[in-house]
Amino acid sequence: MATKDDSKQARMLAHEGRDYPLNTLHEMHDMMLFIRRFEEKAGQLYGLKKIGGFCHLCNGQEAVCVGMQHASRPTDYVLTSYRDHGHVLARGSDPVAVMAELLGRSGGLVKGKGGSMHMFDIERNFLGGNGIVGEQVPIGLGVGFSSWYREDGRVTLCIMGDGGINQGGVYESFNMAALWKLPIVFVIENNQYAMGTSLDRASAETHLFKRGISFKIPGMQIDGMDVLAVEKHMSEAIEHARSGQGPILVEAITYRYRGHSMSDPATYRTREEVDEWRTGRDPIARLENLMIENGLATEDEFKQKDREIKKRINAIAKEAEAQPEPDPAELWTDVYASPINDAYPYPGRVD
Amino acid sequence: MATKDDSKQARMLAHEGRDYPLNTLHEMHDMMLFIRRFEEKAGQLYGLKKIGGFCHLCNGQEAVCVGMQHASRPTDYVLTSYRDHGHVLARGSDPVAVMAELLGRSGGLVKGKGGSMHMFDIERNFLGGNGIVGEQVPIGLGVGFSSWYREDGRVTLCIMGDGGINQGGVYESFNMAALWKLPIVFVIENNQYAMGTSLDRASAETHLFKRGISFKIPGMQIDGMDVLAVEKHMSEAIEHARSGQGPILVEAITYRYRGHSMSDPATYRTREEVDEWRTGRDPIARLENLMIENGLATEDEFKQKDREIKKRINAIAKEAEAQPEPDPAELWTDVYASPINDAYPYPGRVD
Amino acid sequence: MNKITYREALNQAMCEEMERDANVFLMGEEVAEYNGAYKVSQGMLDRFGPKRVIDTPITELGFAGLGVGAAMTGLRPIIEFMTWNFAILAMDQIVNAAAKMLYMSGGMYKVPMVFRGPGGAAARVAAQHSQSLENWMANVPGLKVVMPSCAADAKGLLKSAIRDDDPVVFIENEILYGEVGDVPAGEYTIPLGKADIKRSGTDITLVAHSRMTGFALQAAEELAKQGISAEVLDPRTIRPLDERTILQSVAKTNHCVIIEEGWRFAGIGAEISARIMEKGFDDLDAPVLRVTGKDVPMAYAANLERMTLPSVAEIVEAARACLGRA
Amino acid sequence: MNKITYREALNQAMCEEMERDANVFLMGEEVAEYNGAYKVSQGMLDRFGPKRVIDTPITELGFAGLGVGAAMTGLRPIIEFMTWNFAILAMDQIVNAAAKMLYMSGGMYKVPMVFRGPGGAAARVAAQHSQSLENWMANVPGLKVVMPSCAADAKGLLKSAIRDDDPVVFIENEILYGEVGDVPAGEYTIPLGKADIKRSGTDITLVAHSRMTGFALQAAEELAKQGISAEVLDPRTIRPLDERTILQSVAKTNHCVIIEEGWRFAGIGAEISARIMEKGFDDLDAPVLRVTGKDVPMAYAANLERMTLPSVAEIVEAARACLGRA
Ligand SMILES: Cc1ncc(C[n+]2csc(CCOP(=O)(O)OP(=O)(O)O)c2C)c(N)n1
Ligand SMILES: Cc1ncc(C[n+]2csc(CCOP(=O)(O)OP(=O)(O)O)c2C)c(N)n1
Ligand SMILES: [Mg+2]
Ligand SMILES: [Mg+2]
Repeated sequence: MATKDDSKQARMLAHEGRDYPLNTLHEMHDMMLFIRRFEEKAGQLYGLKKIGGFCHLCNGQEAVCVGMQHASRPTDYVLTSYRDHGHVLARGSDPVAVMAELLGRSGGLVKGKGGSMHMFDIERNFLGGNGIVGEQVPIGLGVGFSSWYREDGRVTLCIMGDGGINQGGVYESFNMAALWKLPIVFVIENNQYAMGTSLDRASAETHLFKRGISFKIPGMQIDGMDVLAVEKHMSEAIEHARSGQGPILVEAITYRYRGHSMSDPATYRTREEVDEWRTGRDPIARLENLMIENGLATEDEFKQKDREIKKRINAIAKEAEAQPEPDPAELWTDVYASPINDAYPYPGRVD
Repeated sequence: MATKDDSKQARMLAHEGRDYPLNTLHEMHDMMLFIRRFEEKAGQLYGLKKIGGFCHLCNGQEAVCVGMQHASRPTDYVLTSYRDHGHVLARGSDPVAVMAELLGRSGGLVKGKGGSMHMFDIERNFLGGNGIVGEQVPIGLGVGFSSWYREDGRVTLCIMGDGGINQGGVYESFNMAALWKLPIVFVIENNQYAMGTSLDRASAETHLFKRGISFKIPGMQIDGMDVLAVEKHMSEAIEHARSGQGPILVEAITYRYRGHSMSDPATYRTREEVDEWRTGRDPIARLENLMIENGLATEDEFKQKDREIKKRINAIAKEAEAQPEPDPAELWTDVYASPINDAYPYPGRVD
Repeated sequence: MNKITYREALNQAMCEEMERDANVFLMGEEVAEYNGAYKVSQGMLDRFGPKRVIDTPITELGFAGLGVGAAMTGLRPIIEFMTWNFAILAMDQIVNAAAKMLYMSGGMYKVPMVFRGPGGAAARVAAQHSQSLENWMANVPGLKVVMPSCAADAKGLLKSAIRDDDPVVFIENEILYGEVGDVPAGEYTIPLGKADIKRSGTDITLVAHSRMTGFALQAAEELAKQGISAEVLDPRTIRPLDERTILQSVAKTNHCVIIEEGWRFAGIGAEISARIMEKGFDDLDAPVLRVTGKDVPMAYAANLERMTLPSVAEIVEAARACLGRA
Repeated sequence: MNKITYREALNQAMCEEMERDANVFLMGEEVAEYNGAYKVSQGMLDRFGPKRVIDTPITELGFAGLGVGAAMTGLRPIIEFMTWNFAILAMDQIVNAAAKMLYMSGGMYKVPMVFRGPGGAAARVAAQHSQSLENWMANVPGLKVVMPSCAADAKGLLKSAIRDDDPVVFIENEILYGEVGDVPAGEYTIPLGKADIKRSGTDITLVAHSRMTGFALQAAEELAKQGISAEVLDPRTIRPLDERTILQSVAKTNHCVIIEEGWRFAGIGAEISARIMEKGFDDLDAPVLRVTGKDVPMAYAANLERMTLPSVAEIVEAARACLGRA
């Protein structure tokens, strides 16, 4: 399957009609593994009560985050829900800043003001990090509208969950996006549960890629546990949107290994079900096996990498933890674009 | 086509596989004509500034109102938007009370508190008269839920416009109705315009009966200018819902002859277009012609009827106009189910 | 008296009312199989079955409207919002439909239902999950607004709310869910619209609802140490507001501080202050002061979050300022 | 000075700003081909073309959110709600997204946009079409709230709102659309956050915004005949509120009545009264009174509608009561 050639640049994997240079495969792998270890660290720090509030990990869903980013351009826009660590890391944001944000530190990606659910990175065209289920969809509509208005050739990747897909605002957005042919790829991360509610208990139509049919939005279902499939089909979808054909809906079938948030024991799923996905379809193991089978890497190499990544993650956590809390003066900044005198701020009591 | 038999009871019209007794045909005809003349009167009274606010007439859409009611049972529930005169009259509400409501009089259907947009009749299971576009759809979902909960065998007819169909709450409702198989017929009165916006300028998918596909709701498109077609297909749809198969979506193609509301000159449509519907497809003329062609009635009979109906309408308007305005004490009633002492009412100023 | 949590008190109220009236049902996200996101409906699916305890898709506008339609046709829905923050999506059904229906229909269609769930800030959940909406809701004629501060009130008030023939906005508090309180053993209800004096005092009146009642009680404790006798008054029902009890207390103490977790501008404190202005002006020895949440969105960082919420120290300080002892 | 209507003033403001900045666009129901449900955008489609003046489907939540996303990526949307009543469906985008975005993103994402349209009651449009939402909106940090009472203010304030880098809630009044006023001839803006004394007086301060400013001016006329000199103060911007100008006026007159069309409970009047309580208590010779819309949904019948709204007579009466001359 792979072209075995020893010169480094030339080593390629031909997979389902696409050629992947070895370094691309490694990049994808390393980012997935990095996200996995990052999330595990976040889970630990939550257990130690260093991270608070709601913290939603994406273990198991790494292929969606990474495949999608590899298919997109840095100038494209991305926005998602509160389950945002993987996406923002895949997008290339500074992991120290992401970790510091989780810890509520001054060097956090958004100064410690947003926390786990509200990652933003304007330099990477990452627009959150939205805590209200489905809210990012009308916003994403507007981001796509911007590109249409300016004709800037960018595509918006607007990500939602299998629970979020039911929100009414999604269909208002589908209709407008289709009507005006806006360059948007709507992505459903179908991890089959919305908190404790399995897909079939919340959705009359469980083939979620069909949810755009009533609005003339074409849909495709893809294997969200296969980073190469995600990369490939997201490339097609992005190309569709970029070419002016209007929006498209991609349903990526995936699975979250952990509970919905750190406080969820996830007793609504069987051990077997989780194991089936975790050991049977894990996106990282899958890519590793493919690379090993094709003689592009060895198990040892991957083990070595994992050790390095874990080390890096520990260093990142340490660096982030060493940061102070935000300056108390930050309480009053960023409420308005420029401070308002006289009438604002109200100190919350009378002096 | 018709079975010509002189004994009155036996006179029937066989039409597209259904038999209509002559008196049923006359009932349908008379109600359509009554609604037409009622709306014209309302338009006049609006012009005289005796009716105020927003007043939405349904001229041209009478077949939808009447056919639907003939297909339903008195125990079934009906709710619609602000364009409600025709529906509430077809439902059998007292026309004097409806006219008094338009005039803001004490004997109005809802005591003069609601006006044109807010007709309610609890005895006829008519639940409004809702002024927020699309709002009746989630409410209708709940009405259908009630029947499911009590297993009372009733069906809910939940009516919306071609503009209202785009509201997000509609799809939230579609999903729940389909998921729980609630006995609801969702009806779209597709009169092809939402105020000044033609269907194709607001909807990516203009075949509105397909708007339920993404939620597994079957749909059908019917000729809303043919009262017999409406009666027939609504009977099928209601039967579908009543039999426990879940919701169904009916798109009735129709046309409003007048502007959106009394203040709309409707310059966004060509004279030709209006004429094509008005003279070419008028539902009243169509039924009259059918009956005449089949020897079931004569033109003179219809002319005579029209004179009588106009007389009745004049008498109704007179009777309604003779009523006083609501008692000023009504200002403070119906805010809560039982009056609240001490804390309420606030008179809006301090005594 | 039994010692139970605020959460259990709410659960008991719902269970008792569902036993009593077959028309009452509970619907919301994760209320059934998950036993409630915050476990308020623990065990209710098992007890009442899937027809009366119903999980919904994440569609707040839709199922709030479902409640309105069900209530109009004779059922008595309890609609749970996982939190009130999400109810912003359902405002149209609450305000334009539920609240106005009886009036708009000339008295024909009652809407006997409860919209309930936790409001205000929980811990470290940041801007979109930390909003107080009681002032918006209390602004609207046709709605009643109830906010219990302890287990006993939670149970008695929720039972009354479920029996009430009007739409009731019932705002709980997530941080209080785990608080244990004494609850009367037998069946009881607490009428809507009655304030409760949680602590008697003579020097100053502290008016506070929901979680802030506890803060006010702590502040009163502290003030007592400083020789100041504070009366702590919990309106319990925000609308209709028991202004008589508030005015009586102020007539006695001649000083008042109002505490609320939510934002200051046109908040509950503003209303109460304006009423005291109108009807208790001559009783005042000093201006009524407000201690409120800071006028900023809620931040995630622990220190900023702490600063955003009213503190016991701020209440004490305001009380002293009001009494001229700052 | 030119004599133009409030409607034309708004139209001019939008046209001038769209000429000035290619990133400004107008979107809403019927704004383009129909020239606006209330003709505020008359001629704008012809002038700016279909890319900058855009009709939407009836999906308030969706296109409000569209505005937020567009603003975050550098455009300056003007989102028209056909009326603010329908904006209740879009509250989540206004409050949870637009208002909180800058804070939540640690200052990264500004949301420079205007949400505009008519608010309050028009004529005979009943309960669901007659709601005042300025108190809900002014409650929310991150939003600015502007409500012009005359043509000149409408133009100058809307231009400032469009140039502002924060989300501005701009609430017009349908009944004022046709009112003619003097508007400066050249280009001008009026800063947000500055109140305006519409009439000077010495005995009592009447604070009123939007349509009620006109009512207050009529009341002042009437009071003048009765020998009472009333100052009429229009905050113009509700948030940030120019409390300094209000306090200065009250310091002079020692009496104040606040008028608002909306409901009383936790309204704008409550906030202003509470602030005068806190910061102007010693200036008061009598309690501040509020004249507000009656605490009921709006009825359709002409007589009930009239009774529901504040009247000039009620303002006069309240002013006399405040002055002890009732
Ligand atoms: C409007 C709204 N309703 C409810 C919630 C609470 N909530 C947070 S996440 C979630 C489940 C979402 O599931 P899904 O869309 O499948 O995304 P996933 O968590 O699986 O990534 C719910 C109900 C919320 N944040 N916003
Ligand atoms: C939520 C909301 N947005 C806007 C309006 C203003 N409005 C009233 S009717 C209407 C058009 C509705 O068109 P359609 O649904 O096709 O019904 P039709 O009037 O044709 O019967 C609009 C935009 C409203 N009442 N509610
Ligand atoms: Mg999911
Ligand atoms: Mg229509």
